[in-house]
Parts: sequence; C-alpha cells; structure tokens
Amino acid sequence: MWNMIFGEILILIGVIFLFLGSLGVFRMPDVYNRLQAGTKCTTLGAFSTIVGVGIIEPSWFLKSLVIAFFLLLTNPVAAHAIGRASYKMGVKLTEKSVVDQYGEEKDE
Amino acid sequence: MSQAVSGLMWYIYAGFILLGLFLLFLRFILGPTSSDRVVSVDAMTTVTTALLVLFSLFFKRGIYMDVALVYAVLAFITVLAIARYFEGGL
Amino acid sequence: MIKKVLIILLFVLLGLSLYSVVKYNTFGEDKTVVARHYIDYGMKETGSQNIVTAVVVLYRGFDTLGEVTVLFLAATALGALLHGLRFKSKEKEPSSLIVSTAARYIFPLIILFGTYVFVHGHLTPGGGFPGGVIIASAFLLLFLAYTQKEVSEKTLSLTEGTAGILYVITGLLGLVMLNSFLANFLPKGIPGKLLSAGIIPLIYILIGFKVGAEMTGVLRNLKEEEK
Amino acid sequence: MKNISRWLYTAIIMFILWVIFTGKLDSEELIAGVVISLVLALFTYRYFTEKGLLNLTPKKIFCGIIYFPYLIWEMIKANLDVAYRVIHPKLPIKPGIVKIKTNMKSDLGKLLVANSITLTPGTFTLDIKDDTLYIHWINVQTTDTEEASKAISGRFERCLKRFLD
Repeated sequence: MWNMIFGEILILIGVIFLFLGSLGVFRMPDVYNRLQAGTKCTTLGAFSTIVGVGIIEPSWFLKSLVIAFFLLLTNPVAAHAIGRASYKMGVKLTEKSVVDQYGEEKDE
Repeated sequence: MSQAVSGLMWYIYAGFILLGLFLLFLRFILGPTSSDRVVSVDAMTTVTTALLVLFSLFFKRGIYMDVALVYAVLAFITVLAIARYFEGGL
Repeated sequence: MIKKVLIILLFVLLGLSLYSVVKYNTFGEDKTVVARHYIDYGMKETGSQNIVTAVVVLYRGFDTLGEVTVLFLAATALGALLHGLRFKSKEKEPSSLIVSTAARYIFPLIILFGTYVFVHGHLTPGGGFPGGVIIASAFLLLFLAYTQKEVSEKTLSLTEGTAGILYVITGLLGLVMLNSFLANFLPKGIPGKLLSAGIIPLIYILIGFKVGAEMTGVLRNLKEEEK
Repeated sequence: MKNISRWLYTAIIMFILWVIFTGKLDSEELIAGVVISLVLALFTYRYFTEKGLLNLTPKKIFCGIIYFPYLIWEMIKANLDVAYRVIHPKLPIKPGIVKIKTNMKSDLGKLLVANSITLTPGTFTLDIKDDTLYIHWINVQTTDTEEASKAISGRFERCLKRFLD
C-alpha cells in the first residue's frame, strides 16, 4: 500500500515537471534558453514518472530503471547536438544575452 | 478503493501531459527557426516516452515497457540525425 | 501566416479522420471466422504466446518469405540506382567529442536490445523485422558519429545471403519431414518458455539477421560518396 | 590479455542487462543470455571499454553509487530553479555563453562532466574543444574562466576524478 502512495506521488511530481518543461519551451525567448527548459525539466520529469511506475509494480522496477538511465544518458547528448548545430547554423542569441565568449573566439 | 484513486489520478496525469504536448505543438508550429522545431520535437519525444510507460501501468501489461524503450532509442537517433544534418555532417 | 493556418487545418483534418476510425471501428469485436480460429486455437496449435508472430511465421509463412525477398529486392535496387551516381559532397563537419563518445558507449547496448527483441519474437511484441531495424539503427548511430566509419559490403551480403538460404532450408526441411513447406517440425514446448513454439524463434532469428544486414546496407549505400 | 579482460567486462555488463530485459530467472533464458552476451561482446568490446575488468573494483562501484544520488539531488535543485524562472511572469533570465576548463583526461570523463553540466542548474554544454567547454548559462554570474569553472563544474570533477582514475 505504501509503495502505491509513494509511486503515485512520484508520478505526479514527474508529470508536473513535464508540464513545466513544455511551458518553458513555449515561453523562453531563444533556442538555447528553450533547450535549457526542454532538457532539464523533461528529463527529470520523465525520470520521476518512470521510476514511480517501477515502484508501483515492483516486478518492473529494474526495467524502468534501465529506461530512466537510458534517458538520463541520451537526453543531454541530444540537447548538446541540437545546441551546437543551431550555433553552427547561425541562430542568434536573444537580445537579453550579456556575453558570448564562444562567438568572440570564432571571430578572431 | 485504490482502483478508484488510480482511476482519478490517471485523468490528472493525462491532463497535464496533454496540456504540455499542446504547448509543445504550438511551439512546433510557431517556432521561427527550424532549430526551435527540433527542440520542441525533442521535448515531445521525452514526454511521449513517459506517456508510454504510464500506459503500461494503466493497462497492467509489463510488455509495453519494451515499446517505450524502443521508442526512446529511435527518438534519440532521429534527433541526433536531424542535428547532424543541420551541422552539415551528414 | 496562411501557411501556418493551412498546417493547423491539415492537422485538424488528420485528427478528425483518426477520430472517426477509432469511433466506428470498435476494438476487438466483429472477428471474422479466420481471426476467431487464430485467437481460439493459435496458442494450442503453435505453442507461441504472441499470436501475431504465429500468424506471420506459421499460418502465413510463405507470405513472409515473399516479404523478405521484396525487402532484398528494394535494397538491391537502391544500390543499383545509386551505383552510377557519385555525389561530390563538400567537406563533412566532424561530430563533437561528446556525440562520438556517447555513440561508442550506446552502440553495444542498442545491439543487445535488438537481439533481445528478435530472440523473444514469440513471447513479446516485436520479432525479426523490428529487431533487425533496431540493429540497423545502431549502425546509423555509428555512421552519424564517425564520418569515416565503413562497414564492409562483403560481410553484409554474406550475412544476408546465409540467413536467406537458411530460411529456405528450414522451409524445405518442413517439406521433407511433414509434407508441407515451412511446417513446424520441432517440438512445441511449453508456451512462455524461450525454447517453445517450434521453428518460430529460429526463423525470427534468421529474419532478424537478414533485415538488419539489408537495412544497414541501405544506410551504407545512402552514405557512400566519392572517394 | 588486456583484450580478454575488456571482452569479459563487456559481456558481464551485457548479461546483467539481458537478465533485466527478460525479467525472469529461467534456466533457458540464462543460458541464452550467456551465449548471446559473449558473442555480441566479442564484436563490440572495442567500442565499449578501454580498461576492461579494472572498472569493477569495489572502490569504483562505491564511488559510482555515491555519485548518482548526488547528481539526482543537483538535478532537483536545477529543476526548481528553472521552474521558478519559467513560472515567473517576467522571465528573470540573463543568458550568455562562457567558457570553462576541465581537468578530466579521458573521453568518458569529459562526456560525464558535460552531461552532468547539462542536467544541473541553468547550464548546458554547447561545445567542447580539447579541455575547454563552452557553456550556455541562463543566469551569468561571472565571465572569468577560473571562477566560472569553479562555480559550474568544480563539484562534479572532485567526485568523478575518484570514480574514473
């Protein structure tokens, strides 16, 4: 019974983070800030949801852990690839930005 | 009793996830550059993986977890392929 | 602006058509006689937990052989089409260290997962075709991460040819032993165990190898460029 | 000798994953798992590992187990931070790209540092060149390379150094 309640709470937290991540992708001003929200919040949200499901059904726990780990390993790599590709494509940073040491180095 | 609670919770989960997917979809249509669209697709695939795992809980079929894992693998490679294409490395 | 409205309109139309499909076709009812036979007797007759697999490999096994052949023809035709054309591509941007390192560590895991999918074709959803495609996607990951990576064409065609020939030989063994092409000549075992369902796992392993090699060959052909 | 150790290490990891995938301890499944992981490891160990069985010393496993809850804790902090910025009506962000130095030597170390940075408060790795990481920071506090390195990656490197070297 307790594992049910704990799992449901974990899933609820995860789902809320998934929603916040989506909201972040919608609201942020440029590609890089969208990646910040889209990667961090959705990764933790999915992690929490999947582990919560594993806790509710103990026989699936290890498999859910494998899926969660796979997401934890691959999502940052995908985000890095998108960010790098956008910069190479010449997507501008938002006007709010204060410093760009990557671009400075490129110009020299 | 617990059945009823999980039934109610299911609607809350589905509501949050659908709302999130709707926002991502709006970003997908509005996004000024193609990079924005890829970002929203990347977030969508993560949300969908979580949704597939929730489905396997809802239908009580452990086998559906495999589907979620296949989806995670293929989504990662898709996003990577698009990013590499943008970079000019394909 | 008008483009975006059109996109939204297209998606609304797609949603409506999907809705009507879901609404008017009730799930799991109105079975035909054949479908009812498969569902009622399939597990007893073949020993496979996954009825779809039993239908694909045993009840319609000959059909599947045709499908594999069609896939082979498509891959060969693509190779032939691309053979004359050599695109002079510009200098390729190498991938960053993070992507290439991650690819190195993830590649074996995807291969293992693909193998798991096609070995358990008779127990879980999936089977030879999805498993082969997952393996090919692992090779795609390598191609994406390393621009110089090359898979030798000989290995690919050898794997593919051996798997295809063994598939036909399995069918012919059935013809010799039980008077029917692709008959299930091995013991059925207990449903749910790994060694059950007769020749289904055997054939699915062969299909997995064949499809994996074919799809990798397709990717390789598309990637190839002027040396 | 070294190659045999690498091969066995890959096979052990694969076998553990196989048991998790199948989810039941059936003798047929276990035998199939041993055979398949040995065969697959033979083809893929060149990609998977460099040190082989040396990765399985108790000290390293212990450090790995310690590192993981730490990463999760940092992720939770990161998410609360980003969530606050997302919900706030004015979007209080001050983004920029800074560069930092890493002390990690091996490729795996760099990968893990970059991934940890991406998952933790307000930062993600934009590019990597040798030992210089370019970080997009959602709330730039300093533009000095030394200070930024300490603020962003210092915590992880102490932990990861022990785990990898």
